[in-house]
Amino acid sequence: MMGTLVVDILSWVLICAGSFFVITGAVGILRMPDVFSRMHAVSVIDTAGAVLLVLGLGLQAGSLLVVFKLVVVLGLLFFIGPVASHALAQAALQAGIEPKLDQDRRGQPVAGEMGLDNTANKQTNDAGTGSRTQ
Amino acid sequence: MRGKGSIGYILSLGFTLMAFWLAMSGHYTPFLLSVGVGCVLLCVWIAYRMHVADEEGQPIHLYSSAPRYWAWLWVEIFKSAIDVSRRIWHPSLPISPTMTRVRASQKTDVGLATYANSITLTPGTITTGVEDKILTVYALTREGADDVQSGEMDRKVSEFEGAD
Amino acid sequence: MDQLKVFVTHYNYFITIFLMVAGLYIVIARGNMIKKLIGLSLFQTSVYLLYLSAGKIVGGTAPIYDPAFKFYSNPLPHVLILTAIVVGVSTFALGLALVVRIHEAYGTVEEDEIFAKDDGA
Amino acid sequence: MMGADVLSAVKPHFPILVVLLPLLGALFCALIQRGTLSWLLTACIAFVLPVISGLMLFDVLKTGQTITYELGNWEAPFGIVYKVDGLSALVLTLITVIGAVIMPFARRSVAYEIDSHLQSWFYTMYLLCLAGLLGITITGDAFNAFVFLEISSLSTYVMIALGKHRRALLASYQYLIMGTIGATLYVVGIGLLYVVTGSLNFDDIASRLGPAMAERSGPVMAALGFITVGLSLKIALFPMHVWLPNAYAYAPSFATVFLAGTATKAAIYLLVRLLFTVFGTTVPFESMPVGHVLLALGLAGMFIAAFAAVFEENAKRMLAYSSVSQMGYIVLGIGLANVSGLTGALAHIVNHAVMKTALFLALGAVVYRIGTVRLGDLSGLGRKMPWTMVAFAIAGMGLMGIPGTAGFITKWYLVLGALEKGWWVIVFAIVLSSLISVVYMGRIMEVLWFREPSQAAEKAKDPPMMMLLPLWVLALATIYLGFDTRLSVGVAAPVAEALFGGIK
Amino acid sequence: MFFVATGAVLLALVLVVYRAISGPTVFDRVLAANSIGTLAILFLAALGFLTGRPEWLDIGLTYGLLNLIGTFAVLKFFRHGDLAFDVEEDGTE
Amino acid sequence: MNKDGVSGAVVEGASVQGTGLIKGASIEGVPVESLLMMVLLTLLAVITIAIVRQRNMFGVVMLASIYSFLMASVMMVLDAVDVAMTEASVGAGISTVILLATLHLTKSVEYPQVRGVIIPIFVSVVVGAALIWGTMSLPPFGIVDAPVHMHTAPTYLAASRDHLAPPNMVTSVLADYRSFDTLGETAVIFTAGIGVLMLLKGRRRKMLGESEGQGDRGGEA
Amino acid sequence: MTGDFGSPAQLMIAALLIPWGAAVLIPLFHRHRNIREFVTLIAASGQAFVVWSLYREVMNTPDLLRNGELDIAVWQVAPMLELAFKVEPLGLMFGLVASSLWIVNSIYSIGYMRANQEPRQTQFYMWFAVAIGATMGLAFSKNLFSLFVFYEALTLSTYPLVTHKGSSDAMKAGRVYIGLLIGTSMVLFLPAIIITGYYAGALDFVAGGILGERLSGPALGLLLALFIFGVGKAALMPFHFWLPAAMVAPTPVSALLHAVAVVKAGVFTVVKIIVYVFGIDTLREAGSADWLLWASGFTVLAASVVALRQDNLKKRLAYSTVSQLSYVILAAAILTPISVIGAVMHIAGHAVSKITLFFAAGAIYTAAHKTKVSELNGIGWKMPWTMGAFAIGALAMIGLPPTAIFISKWFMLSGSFASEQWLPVGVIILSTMLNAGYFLPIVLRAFFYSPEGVTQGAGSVSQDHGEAPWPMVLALCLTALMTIVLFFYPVVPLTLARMMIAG
Amino acid sequence: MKLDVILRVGTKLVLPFILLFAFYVQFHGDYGPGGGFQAGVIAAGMVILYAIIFGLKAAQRVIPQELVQVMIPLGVLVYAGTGVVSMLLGYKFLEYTGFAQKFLTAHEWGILFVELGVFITVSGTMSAMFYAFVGRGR
Ligand code: NA
Ligand code: NA
Repeated sequence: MMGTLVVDILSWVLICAGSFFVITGAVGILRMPDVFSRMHAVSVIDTAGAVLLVLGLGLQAGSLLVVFKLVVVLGLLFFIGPVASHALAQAALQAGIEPKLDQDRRGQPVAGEMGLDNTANKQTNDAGTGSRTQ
Repeated sequence: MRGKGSIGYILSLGFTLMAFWLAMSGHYTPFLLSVGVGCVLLCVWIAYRMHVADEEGQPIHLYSSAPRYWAWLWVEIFKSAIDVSRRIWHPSLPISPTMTRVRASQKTDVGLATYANSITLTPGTITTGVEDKILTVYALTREGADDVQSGEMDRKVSEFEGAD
Repeated sequence: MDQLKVFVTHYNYFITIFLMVAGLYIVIARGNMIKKLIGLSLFQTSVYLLYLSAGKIVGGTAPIYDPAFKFYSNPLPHVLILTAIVVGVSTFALGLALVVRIHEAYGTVEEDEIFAKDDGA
Repeated sequence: MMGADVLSAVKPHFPILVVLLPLLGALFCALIQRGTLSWLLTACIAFVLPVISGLMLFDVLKTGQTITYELGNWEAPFGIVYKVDGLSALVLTLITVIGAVIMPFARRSVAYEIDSHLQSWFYTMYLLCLAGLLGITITGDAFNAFVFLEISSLSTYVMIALGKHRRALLASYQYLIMGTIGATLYVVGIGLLYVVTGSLNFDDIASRLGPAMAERSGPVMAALGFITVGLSLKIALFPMHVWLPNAYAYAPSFATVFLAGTATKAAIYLLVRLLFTVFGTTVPFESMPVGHVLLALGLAGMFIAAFAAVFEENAKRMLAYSSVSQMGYIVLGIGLANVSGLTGALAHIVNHAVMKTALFLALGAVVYRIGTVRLGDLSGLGRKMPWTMVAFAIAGMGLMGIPGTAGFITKWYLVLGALEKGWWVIVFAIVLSSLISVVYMGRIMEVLWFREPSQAAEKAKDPPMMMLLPLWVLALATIYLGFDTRLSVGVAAPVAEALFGGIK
Repeated sequence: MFFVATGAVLLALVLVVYRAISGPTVFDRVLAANSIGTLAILFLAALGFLTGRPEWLDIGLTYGLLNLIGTFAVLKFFRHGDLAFDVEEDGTE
Repeated sequence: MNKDGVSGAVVEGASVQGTGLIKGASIEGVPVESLLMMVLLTLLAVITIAIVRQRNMFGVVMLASIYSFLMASVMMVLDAVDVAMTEASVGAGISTVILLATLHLTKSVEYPQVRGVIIPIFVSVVVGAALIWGTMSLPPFGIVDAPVHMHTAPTYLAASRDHLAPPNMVTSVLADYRSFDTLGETAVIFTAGIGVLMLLKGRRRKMLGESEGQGDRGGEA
Repeated sequence: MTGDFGSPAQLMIAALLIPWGAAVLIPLFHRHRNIREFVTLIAASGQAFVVWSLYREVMNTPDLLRNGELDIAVWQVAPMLELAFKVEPLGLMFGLVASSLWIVNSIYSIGYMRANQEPRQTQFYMWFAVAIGATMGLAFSKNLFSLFVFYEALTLSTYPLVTHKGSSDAMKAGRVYIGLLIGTSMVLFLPAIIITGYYAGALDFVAGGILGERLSGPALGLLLALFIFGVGKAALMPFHFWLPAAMVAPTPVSALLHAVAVVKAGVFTVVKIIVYVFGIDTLREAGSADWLLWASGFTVLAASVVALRQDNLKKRLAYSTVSQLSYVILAAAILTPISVIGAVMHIAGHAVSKITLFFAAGAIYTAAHKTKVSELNGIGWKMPWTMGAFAIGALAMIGLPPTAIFISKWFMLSGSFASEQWLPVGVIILSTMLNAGYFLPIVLRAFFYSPEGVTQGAGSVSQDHGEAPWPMVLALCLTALMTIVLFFYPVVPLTLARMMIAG
Repeated sequence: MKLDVILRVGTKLVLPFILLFAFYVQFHGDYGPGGGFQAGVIAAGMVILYAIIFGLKAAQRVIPQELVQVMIPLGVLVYAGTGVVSMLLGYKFLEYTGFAQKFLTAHEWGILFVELGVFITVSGTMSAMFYAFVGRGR
């Protein structure tokens, strides 16, 4: 009895949190200024929203079969999410759409394996007009 | 790179597939079990023909170090998710989109893919391109870009990849 | 209140009709042959809704027997619509193949341009 | 002894075999991939089918009882049931006979017009179309009819698209659009009927329609409307005929030959089946003005399409427009809503199929010889291809409705039907439109027979025996059916009476 | 609680559909389509629990898989136009 | 098959409808299922309008794929699980892929604004009006004692319940009771498959009428 | 009972089949024109012989027509639609005329076609045989359906003959010909038949008619109008213009149209319908045929007036035919037994006399290449036989003794007087004067005018041409002779006409 | 780098599972949603995905054109053949009762066969269509 109550409460929490992230992501998709920034909102749904929601549901599943299927669904979402975002971003860039950037650091030397001198990068704030080397 | 996989990869694939079948099925009659075995064999054979049963398709060497890496990644993801959510709901939408490039230190393609996907999975950053181990990353905020450039994730992935 | 009830209980049918009309409108009003085929698909899709709505029992469940459930929606419309979907996609694919060939033969898929090239035949 | 045993074992399966054989044939043709071999297989099947359907027709007429076949042995409203009564046996026999008669023509015509690597598949499509049309005709299930309608339609689109001229593609596309709309409207109608009766079986719907109509007449009437309009599209009833002329004109000759005689007929059959068996004449002809609408559209089609035929320069298109016009007769007969009219309509299904197939066969032979059917190129062909063209002339006279040919019989019954109603205007309309058919057929005859051979026709000669044979069989049948009407009116009249008797 | 989940997903769906319609670029629509795919999967999962038959998650999997194929097709379409583009065949990349 | 017995059993419970699975869930007397569906249907209609208005073909493809997802969700709400699976796989998968391939082959991305709208709207409105007239007196959505549920469905249910057929009634109806329909359906796919191969396989050949002076009637057969 | 050459029924079957047999045989001898024409002649002679034998049988045993022995039902096509034949007096008379003239016309054709080197002669003879076959079927039809079948067959088989020349003029004429004949028959005749079938319940020809009281006066009149105008071959105005148009055809064809078969089939059908479908008594009592007197009277006079103005000889003859045909209709419309006898007589008389005139016109064309009346000055002396025969024909047209038409006009007038109908009397008198007005000048020109444009003396003129080839002259003399014989010996048509009236 | 590493690695991981999932859908149609058609589409989806990522030629090496072409009629043949066999067993067309002693078992076998037929045709057709569309013009 106690166990189910705890599980129920946990489910409620997870589902509410998941719902929050899902709606947040959707709002983000609406509010963000361009397609690239919207992708970030999408990933909120794909990751946090989906995971929490599915976990919440999984606690109520009652059978291992359903739990496993939920896991598979989650795995699939995890797989699709980044690949699709990556694909989309690439496609958009390919089609000549440029993100509205606050800062473009692509023209700068690539940070090496040690990942240093990000302070230097902060100084050059050329707002996306930097020449692209390709 | 696309050579046919060794027997180990094939066995691994077969077992994974069989497990998948058993977990999905829910009906364990002799008939469905034998059908399952048959189907798995067929899948393995086709996978073999497709050259997908190799170290890329079946990264068995990574299975041991995966849990630790994933646990770390989860925390990252949630931290970022909360950050991005905060910005979404903030009335002034405080974002500062930034494009940057980082070098990946992974040795294999699987490792590289893991790194790139981990970046993308984390809300607030997206890998938009991979060229000769240099990833182009698009971040929602400058801070996000800084985080990527700090190279922590790169190290974690390399550890994950390199752990035997 | 009664009218609201009729509205609610027939909402499916209204949407069905809307989809059908919209599909038909695309077919008639658009000259792009691909778009026409999409309109045709919409038109067909509306039928799915008509059948499935009729087969649904509110409070019922999917027609897969389980001793825990008593009310099942009617499986027959589902079967019919499976067939209809198959027919739809077959027609669609064939139509697109035709469009590809038409493009090869006429250099365009705009009906008006094609008619112009063929002096109205 | 053995033969009799086999026959008695096979006989109960006749209804399914009619559809199954062409379907299996199509599968094997798709696997064989050899044109001539496929033709042989197709021909064998095509010649078995009329035997089967003929035996069924004979049985039905002799015993006066319907043959039923429960597929999967599931009884009527639960499963799909095949049902052969006089009407379906008549149309089945017609389609199978046409399908068989034209087979000798197919080999060379297809070999000439279709790329060699596609020929086997072409026969696949032909057999599928045949199976589809037969399936429509034999089934007792409204939705099953839709499925087979689509089989026949899709294969038809493909066959049309294989014409050599690029307009064939366009024609196919247009037919695809209109045909799909028609089929979908039909499905909507069937769906509405299903919603109010809970059944898909023709007879079962009919028996449950009364109470349903009393409770909710709106859906029933809407269903009637949608089914009628939907099938009218497939029938190519004016003004929903626009797909037909190009489709017939630019399809490969063999496809045109086959379609002209059979495709619209199966759709007509379905319309008759629904209007009379399912809706039971009261709803369509008394509660709703379906009869009048059909009458009006039939009349309009008879005239407008015939006029279009008069001014047509492409012989195939001319005949295609003529088909639209002739469909008008059939629909008019249905719209008259009496036994004579329906008898005329049903008889014309047979008669028109015979005559139009013969005409298109002749044009197919022309294509085979000179590669064109432009009216200007046909000049003087009568003397260059006398055997072809005499047969053409005979069938053409049938189309005009000259007494002594099949076409006259139809008009006789249609006019009687109109007289029974006291509709004099329609009497004269029928008569006047036959006059227009005289004009356009006369035009083409004049070109064929009374002009000097054109450049294209200069070297033409009669096609090989194999191609002439079907043509002459049908041309003679045109005359034969003008005198011996046991096969047309003899079957159609009792069928029409039964269809009307069903409600009294 | 399942209703909350379903409702939330539905609300999100409404918002994303708005994005799908308003665009403005085709990529916004692709993005929206992708999200709708994800949301549809979540919706199915929640709905399954709501109606007491959670075991039909297979459908969600089907959604996911075909959505993936669709997305890849879109990517390929934009990168090369040709869906069957093969590097080894063309060697232009 | 004793159909009456079974249908009686179902009708008996007619009074308890709405208390089935979503326990007591209804808002202002509208069951939750209906509510969900109305939202989804409205979205469907909105997407449809967008498809009508969209002139960029690629956008249309994406909207069509969204449409499929929504439609599949509606189907789920309508308890048509098999259909939903099919619609998702066909609508979002195969159709999209083939459409994209066609777009590539025809280079058709943006099409011009064309044609008058009076006749299309007229035709559409007539069809719509006829349908509305026809459907107004249809049985209300979702009731248990509609004719559809009284006639054949109870038999199918009884067979599954009595272990004469597999639990999935859709499967038993599809592949057993009406398996002949499904054979026909398979034949339709077969037809379309061979048809597409006939049209597209092999090299492109020049057709009659393609030469210079297009529109000439020379050589037509 | 069996005659010398078979039973009457066998004779009847032979009469129906011989022409078709010829039509099959003729093309087989495509390359041997002598054999081909021999076949034609043999068939024509055989045909005439058979029909005359039949006549003899009928005369020997008049009951033959009533006992059903000459009543062959070939095939029941559908209820009411039966392909059936029956010999009755009117049909027998028409059969006699057509088969007899086939011989003469064949002889003439041989001369004409060879002399003018016409193309496609095999086709000509074949279609001619088919036309005769159709005519025989029409003559012996037992009911309206059979009659209509052969009526249309006749139209179709004569179309290739009318357009024989293949020139654009011929094609145009052919179009008018077939358009008008098929058109009227389809639009008016056929509906009339169907209406008759619908009201009478049968289509058989029965003495006294089959319609009886089933239709009221005006309706009866309307139906009669459908029939009369529907039978376009009777050339009642305004559906007459196919006849002048068809003049482009070779002369033997014109002869066929005007004398042997086509127009005769028209008036034959009209008489048959009036007598056997409506019934004279029924029509008279209902008063439904009064309009027909006016219509036919108008045609008689109007066509004569038009004929007066024609310079082209064949055109003038054509309009004369239009006028003469309406005599037959007029006679029938008087609706007395005696006038109907006149109608029957007129069919026979006009046949032989008009064929004479056409033969003569063809002979002139062949020998002198002249087509216009104004060119005929003095031709009588170069072609005495031809122009002599022409003169006899002209006399017949005017209705003077000793020619057959005198007798028919006499019967017509008697009928009008007896029933006190003065309109036909006036028409007949006036038209006789008009006839004289356009035929006598030709005869006068031929014999009494001197040739124009020829400066040499009368003696030298005769050198440029003489008579046409002998078969043609033979034929036209024979027909001229018949014209006179029918005056002195009208017993055959007369007997048959009386038998018809007697029922 | 010839292929985008992210796509390639991801696809390799997921391909065998797609196919197995298709088989799962195929053989569990009696108990849940799915059946020959859905499974066929998913299986074809695998082929399409492979072709999209690795190119048409690679796909046709694994699943040859000839194979899919034969599968199109073959599936219908299996389906219709089931009916023919039932006829030969003395039952009506597509009456499965003769396939086993028990009614349910017999019909389950029948359903299995016909669904298999559907799967073969659908997967063959969808793959063949994809090949045909993307192979056009090359
Ligand atoms: Na991300
Ligand atoms: Na299933």
